[in-house]
Amino acid sequence: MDDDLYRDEILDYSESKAHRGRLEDPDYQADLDNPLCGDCIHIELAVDDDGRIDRVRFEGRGCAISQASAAMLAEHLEGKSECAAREMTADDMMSVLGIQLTPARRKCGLLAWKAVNKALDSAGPEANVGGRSRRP
Amino acid sequence: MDDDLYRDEILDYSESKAHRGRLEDPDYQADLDNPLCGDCIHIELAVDDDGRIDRVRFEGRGCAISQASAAMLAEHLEGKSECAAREMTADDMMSVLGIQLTPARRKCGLLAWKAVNKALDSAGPEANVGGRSRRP
Amino acid sequence: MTAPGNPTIEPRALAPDPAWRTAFPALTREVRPGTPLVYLDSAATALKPWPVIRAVQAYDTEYPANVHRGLHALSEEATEAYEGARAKVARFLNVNDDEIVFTRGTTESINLVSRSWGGTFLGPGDEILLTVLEHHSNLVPWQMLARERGLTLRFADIDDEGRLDLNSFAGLLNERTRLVAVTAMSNVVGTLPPLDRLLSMAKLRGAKVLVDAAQAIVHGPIDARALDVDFLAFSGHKLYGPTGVGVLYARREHLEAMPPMLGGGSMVQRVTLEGAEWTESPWKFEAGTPPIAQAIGLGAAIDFVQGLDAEALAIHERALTLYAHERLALVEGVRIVGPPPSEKGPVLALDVEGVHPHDLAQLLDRHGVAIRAGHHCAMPLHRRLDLAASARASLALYNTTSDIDCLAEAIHDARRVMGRRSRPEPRPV
Amino acid sequence: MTAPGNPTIEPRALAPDPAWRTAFPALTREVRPGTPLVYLDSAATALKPWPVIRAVQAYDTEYPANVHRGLHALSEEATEAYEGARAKVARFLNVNDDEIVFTRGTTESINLVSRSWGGTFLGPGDEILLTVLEHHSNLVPWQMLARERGLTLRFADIDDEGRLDLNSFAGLLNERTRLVAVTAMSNVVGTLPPLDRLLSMAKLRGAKVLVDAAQAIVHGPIDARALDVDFLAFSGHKLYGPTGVGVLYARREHLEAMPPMLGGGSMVQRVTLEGAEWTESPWKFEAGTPPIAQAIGLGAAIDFVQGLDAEALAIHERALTLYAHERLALVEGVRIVGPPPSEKGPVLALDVEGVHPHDLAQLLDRHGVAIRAGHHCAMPLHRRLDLAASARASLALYNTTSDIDCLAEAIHDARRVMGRRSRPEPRPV
Ligand SMILES: Cc1ncc(COP(=O)(O)O)c(C=O)c1O
Ligand SMILES: Cc1ncc(COP(=O)(O)O)c(C=O)c1O
Repeated sequence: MDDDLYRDEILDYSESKAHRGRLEDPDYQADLDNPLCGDCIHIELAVDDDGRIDRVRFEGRGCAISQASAAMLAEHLEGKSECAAREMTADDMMSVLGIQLTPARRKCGLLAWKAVNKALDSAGPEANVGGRSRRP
Repeated sequence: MDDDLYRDEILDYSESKAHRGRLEDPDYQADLDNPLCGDCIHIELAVDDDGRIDRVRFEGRGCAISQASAAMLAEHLEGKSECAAREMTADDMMSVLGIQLTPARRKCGLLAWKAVNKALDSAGPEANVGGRSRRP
Repeated sequence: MTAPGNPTIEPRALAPDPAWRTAFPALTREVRPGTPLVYLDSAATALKPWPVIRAVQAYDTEYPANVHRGLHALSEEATEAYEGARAKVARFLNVNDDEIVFTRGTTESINLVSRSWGGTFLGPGDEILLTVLEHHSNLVPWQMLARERGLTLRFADIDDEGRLDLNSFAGLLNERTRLVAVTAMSNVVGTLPPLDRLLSMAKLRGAKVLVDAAQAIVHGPIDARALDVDFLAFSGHKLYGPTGVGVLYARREHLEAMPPMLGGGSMVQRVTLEGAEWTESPWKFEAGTPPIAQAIGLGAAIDFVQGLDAEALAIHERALTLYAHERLALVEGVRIVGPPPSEKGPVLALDVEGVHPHDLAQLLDRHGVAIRAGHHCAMPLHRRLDLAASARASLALYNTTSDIDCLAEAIHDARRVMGRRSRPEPRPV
Repeated sequence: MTAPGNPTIEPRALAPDPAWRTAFPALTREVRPGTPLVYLDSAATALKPWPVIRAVQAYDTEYPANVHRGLHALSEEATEAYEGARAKVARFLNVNDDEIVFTRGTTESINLVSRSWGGTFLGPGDEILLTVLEHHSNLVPWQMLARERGLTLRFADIDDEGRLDLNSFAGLLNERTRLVAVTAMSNVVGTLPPLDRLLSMAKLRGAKVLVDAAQAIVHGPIDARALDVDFLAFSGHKLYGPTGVGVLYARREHLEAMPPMLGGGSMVQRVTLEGAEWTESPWKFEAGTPPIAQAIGLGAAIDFVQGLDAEALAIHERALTLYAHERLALVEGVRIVGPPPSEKGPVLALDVEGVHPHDLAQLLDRHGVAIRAGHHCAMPLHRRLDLAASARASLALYNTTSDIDCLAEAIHDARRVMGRRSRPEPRPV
C-alpha cells in the first residue's frame, strides 16, 4: 500500500499540466481548501448543451495526493454527463485514484471531488461563500 | 482520632442549650452556611463598654461538629476582648475544639468561627449580604 | 443471604455475577487495614473496571499522540481510537456519529446547550420548563441564561414522595415554553420521570427537550432516537469511565445551527487575522486538544457495559434496591426519602433520626462504608422535601446484599454512637 | 556521535540521560515490525512517562472517588490528591494555590479569560494586542470576543525570520490597549518573544497581559509571579501529562472579579429556584466534576519534570536543536524556517524543496519518524511567512542525535521518492 501511494502514476498526475488553468466561461465553479494541510483548489466545469461535461480545469496547491486526484478526476469527468458527476460517490473517487488512503489522507484525495460537488451544488458561477460551516 | 471525634464532650456540647437563641441588642451578627452539608448558623455578639465580649448567642442547624464548635466557641469568647476575638485564627479554633478534623470536616468545625469573623467584619448589625463570592 | 421477609426477591437476582466484581480493582482494597471497602457512592462517581483502566493506559503507553492533525502512525491510531469512541457512544444512544460532542462532563454539555443554543435562539418572554428534581448542573446554567436573556424559568413540582407531578408539569407547559430540561433520574431520590410522556407533551407544544441522563444512563440503555430528544447529556465517570470526559448528544440540525462556545485549534476551517470560518459539527464544538485518552476510556466503558447481560444487570439492580428498602426498614430510625423502590433507580436517600447526614457519613466510614452526605447538588429539591441535607447510598452493578447489610449495621452503630445508647441491632429475619 | 562540523557542541550535552528515556514506555514501541519509533511530534502532544501513567492508574484502581463532596476515605484521598495537584502547579509557577484553575487545556483556559474577564471588562473601542505568531487558540477566542463586544484586535508583526518585531509591538500599544495576549514560544517556528520587555511595555500602558505558555512551559520553568503576568495558560498533555487537563493561572484579583463561565455543581454556595450565589475562587470556575485523575496525573508530570536536572535538560535541548540545524543543513533542499537555533525553542519548521509537507510527513512515517504537517493551528503565521503549510519536527527531553539523524536520512529519502531521483544521501562529516 505504501509503495502504491507514491507510485509513478500518482506522481506523474500530480505534476501534469493537463487540466490546469481556468476556463473562459465556466458553468460551475468552486473554491475549497483543506485546513489540515493548507491545500486549496479552484475548480471550473463547462457543460455542453447535451448536459455533458465538456471541460474541467483546476488551479491549486497542495500535496501530491490532492494534486494527482484533481488531475485524475478532471480527466475522468470530461465526457461524462452532469448527472453522472453528481452521482459520483467518495468511494467512486477512491476507485478513480486507485490507491488506499488512511483517513487523514482521504481528505486530500477527496478535496477535488468535494470541490466539484460544491461547484455543482452552487446554482451557477460565483456561488462560493464563506462564513458558515460545511459538512464533509 | 476517630474515637475522639464523637467523644461525649463533643456530643454534649452539640446538644447543649447554653448560648442558643438570640440577643435583644446584638452589636454584631452574621449568617453563614456551609453548602457542603446544609449547615447554617446565625450568630450574634454583644460587646460591653470596655470592648469585652459580653454575650454570644447562636441559632443553627447542622452536624454534631458544627453545633459543638459553635457552642464551644461561644463559651470561649465570652469574657474575651473584641480584639482577641478578631485575632483568633483557624488553628486557635481547632484548639478550642480539641479534635483533629479531616479537611472536609474542617469546614464544619470552622463554620461558627467564620461566622464570628464575618460578624466582626461587618460594620455593625445587619450587614449580611449575599451575591458575591467569599473567601474561606 | 435471602431477602428479609420478602420471598418475591429471587436470591439469584441479588448476587452480582462474580465476574462483574472482579473487574473492579478498587473493590479489593481495604479502606484501612482490616476494613474492606463497601462502596455505596457510585452516583457521585463509579468505580472503574480494568478494561477502562487498560484502554487509558494503552493510549498513554502505546500511541500517546494528538488526533486529527498528524499523519504519522501514532496519530492515525489515536484518531481512529478517538473517533471510534465517538462511534461507540453514537451506537449506544442509537444516533449518528456526528451528533456526538465530547465535553468534560454533563455539566459542560448542558452549559454548551445553554450558551450556544439558548444564547442564540431564546429571548425575552421565552420560558424554560424544569423540575424541582434537577441537579444544579441542570439548573444553574439556565438561571445564568435566564438572567442574561430575560427568560422565565418554570419548575414542575413533585409530590411528597418525590414523584414528578404531571399536572404541575402540564399546567406550566405553554406556548411560550421553548425548552423542557429534565433529569431522567434524580440523583437524590431516584425518581424516574416518565420521559415518554413528558416528551410527547413537550413536542405537542413545540418545545425542545433536553434530558440530563447523568444518572439514568448508568442503569439502562437510552435510545435517544426513539425517544426523539433534542439534547441529551451524560458523564463518563459515572458510567464506569474515566473522569474528564462527557457527552452531549444533539440532533444534527441543532448542532449545525449552534455557534461554537469555545474558539481555538481544530474547530476552524480557515483563519485569518480578521476572522475564522468554523469547521463542521461535531468538531466545531471541540476546540483545542480534546480529552483523547478519556474518550477512548469511555468507549471501553460502553463496551464493558454492553458486554454484560443487560437483563441480569437490570434485575440485579432492581432486586438490590428492593432488598435495601426491606433491610433498612429493620433499622430503627431510618427513613428512606423518595418513591417506593419499584418506581425509582438504585439510590437511597436516607434520613436517620438523631444523626445529621454529615455525621452519619463519617461514622459509616469507620466501617468502610462509603456514602455521601449533603445536598448532592440539589438544594432546591432538599428545600422542597424540607430536608437540610440527606445521606445518600447509591448502588451500582458491583454491589451485593452484604454491602447493604454492612450499611444497615453501620447505621445502627452510628445511631448508637450519637444517641450514646447501646442496644444491639436487631438481626434480619 | 559528535555534532557535524561544530566542535562547540559538547558531545555529553547531546545525549539525554538514559533514565530520561526509559521513563517513556512509548519509546520502546515499533511503529511497524522492525521500525522503531522516532517521535518528533512532542509539540503536538508529549509522550507520557511512567510516573504519570501510574498516578492516573492509582486513582482509577485505588481511590476512584469524587472530590469535595464525600466524607468517606476514598473521597478524602481523592480530594487531597486533586488539591495537592493544584498546589504543585501553584508552586511550579510560584503563585498561590487559589490562583490556579483546572481546565481541559490551554484552549479552554484562554476562552475562560476571554469570555469571563473580557466579556465583563472590555467594551467598544478597547483594543487587544496580539502577535501574528499566535496559535488559533490565542486568536479565535479574541476574534469571537471582538465581534461580540466591538473590540479592535491589533497584531504585532514579525521579521522574516519569525522574530517578534518590537517596534511594531511598541507602535501598536496605546492607551486603548486593555490586554496583550502573547505566546511565550511559537509552536511553529520556536520564536521566544522577550516576555520581560513586552510585560514592562504593556504594564507602562496599563494593559493586562496573558501569556500562552503551552509550548514554553515544557522547556523551562516560568515564574509567573516574578514575570508579573495577569493570566497564563498551559496544557497538561504537552508537559508530559495526561490529555483532558489544563491550567489557567490568573491573579487572585482577576479571578475574584470574573464571573464563572460555566454553571453547575460545586461552583455554588447556595442555590434556590430563583438564583445562585457562587462559591470562592478558584472553585467558582470548576463547575461539575473536574478532570480528577488527569489533574493528579499533571501533578505527577510536574514532579517528574522538577525531579530532573533542570540545567542538564536545558543544555540537552539547546544542544540538540543546534545539532539538528547543523545536521539538516547537510541535506539538500531543506530550509529551516524561523530564528537561528540560539534564539528559539526546540522546534524545527521545515520547508523541503519539491516535497509538500503532507507528503513529507507520510513518507517520513515509513521510517518510523513522526513529525507533523500542516499549518499547526497557526494559519496567519503561515500566511505571513508565505508558506501554505510546513512540516514540523519538535524535540523533547527524550530525543537524541540519532533521532535527528533518522530525520535527516528520511527527508533525503523522501526527496528521492518525490523527485524519483536516486542519489545517495551525503553522510555527515
Ligand atoms: C502555543 C500553543 N497555544 C495553544 C495550544 C492549544 O493547546 P490545547 O490544544 O492543549 O488546548 C497549543 C497546542 O496545540 C500551542 O502550541
Ligand atoms: C443528575 C445529574 N446531573 C448532572 C450531574 C453533573 O455531572 P458532572 O459533575 O459529571 O458534570 C450529576 C452528577 O454529579 C447528576 O447526578
